[in-house]
Amino acid sequence: MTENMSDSINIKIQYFAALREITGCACETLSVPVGSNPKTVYQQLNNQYDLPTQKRLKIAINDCFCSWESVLTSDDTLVFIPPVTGG
Amino acid sequence: MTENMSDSINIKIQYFAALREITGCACETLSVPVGSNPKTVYQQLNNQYDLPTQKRLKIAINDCFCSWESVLTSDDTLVFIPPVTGG
Amino acid sequence: MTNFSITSEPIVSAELIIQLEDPDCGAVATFSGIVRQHNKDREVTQLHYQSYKTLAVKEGNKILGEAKEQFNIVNALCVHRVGDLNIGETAVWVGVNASHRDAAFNACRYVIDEIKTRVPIWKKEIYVDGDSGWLEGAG
Amino acid sequence: MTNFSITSEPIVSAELIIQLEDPDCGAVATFSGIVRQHNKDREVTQLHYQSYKTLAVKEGNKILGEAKEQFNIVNALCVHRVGDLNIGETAVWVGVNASHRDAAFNACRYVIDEIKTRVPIWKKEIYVDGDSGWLEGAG
Repeated sequence: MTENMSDSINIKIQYFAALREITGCACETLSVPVGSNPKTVYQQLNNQYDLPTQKRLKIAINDCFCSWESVLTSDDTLVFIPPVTGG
Repeated sequence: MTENMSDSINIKIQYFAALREITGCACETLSVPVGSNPKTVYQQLNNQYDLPTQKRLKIAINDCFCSWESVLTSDDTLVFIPPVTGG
Repeated sequence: MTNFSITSEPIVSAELIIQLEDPDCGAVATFSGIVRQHNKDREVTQLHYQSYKTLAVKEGNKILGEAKEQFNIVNALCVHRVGDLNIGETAVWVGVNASHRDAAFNACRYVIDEIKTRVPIWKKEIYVDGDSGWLEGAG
Repeated sequence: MTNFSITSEPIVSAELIIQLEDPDCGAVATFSGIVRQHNKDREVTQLHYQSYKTLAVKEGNKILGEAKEQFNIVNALCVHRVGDLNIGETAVWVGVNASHRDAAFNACRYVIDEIKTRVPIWKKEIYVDGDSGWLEGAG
């Protein structure tokens, strides 16, 4: 958050279900280093929140399923998707 | 039909679907020899109507599924059941 | 137990499914058999269903009882229509409720399969060319 | 194609099944997932469903498209409810029509199975003792 602006980008993160209760918010904007992926962002968030293990989560970037290694770009919306329990 | 009354019994026969069209009636009363079973009755009816092969028919006596060899008793209701096509 | 019934009135699935509402059932599976416009490339205008009612009701309820024994379900209903039916009308409706969907689906499938092979009901198709005929069952 | 939808209104299966009326379809299979009173022996008073709506609608429609490709069906619909639901209310409804019942049953089963594992919707149970919690999915 305190990094040089040219080396960081802003992304939006949305939270659902248990993750929304842990973080206490439905969405937030986060400044992350250029080259970040969902994996590094999750590690970064883990300093702030007591997040569950990432093993069972899936990833969406801009409303598409993605991998933990997908490189994020400015203004991307990232979602960590807990195991679904609908139906 | 011309036999001695003491040697014959009256049974009721109900017809459905194609058999009803062949016989032209929904039910009739028939005098059959004592000891008759659905097999012998079917042969007897075949003299009167052009019935289909009995191979694919099932039998009910008094609203219960029965075998072709079940011995009929007086006032029984006999039904020859064509292959079903409901649903 | 008369969970299997035969009717000459139109089948309204909305009224039937209500009977399967149960706070312990998480799953309801239904099947509707509908009069189709075509059968083996011949254009159908109407169908006529005839039943051997006493035995049909008895055998239908037997099938529903078997479904309850064989699958972990709570209830199973079936209504079969007879008389003259138009294209698009429901000829048969089956509904099953259960705690879980596996049992509901399997029982619903079992019921319609058995109904179609065992219950003494027959179907006569009336074609656009005026021809008609009782269908040949699988025997 | 928006055959999959998410609603916060009560699901009325009677209104949905009408959309599957088709003169070429002889078979309609439906599934309703209902809020149960008990889950693993704990008494439930209410459920709350939350969805990641954009992706849920996208993934739901993808599943319905897969069902159309893999089975010989004509149409498939699914509605999932979100928000607060009471015991006995329908949380999800799936309906499929086809010429024949085999395809209708298999596709209906496929859709609900895939919905339950892939569509981002979550369920929170509220228990009689006031406790509540988001269910743990299979992951």
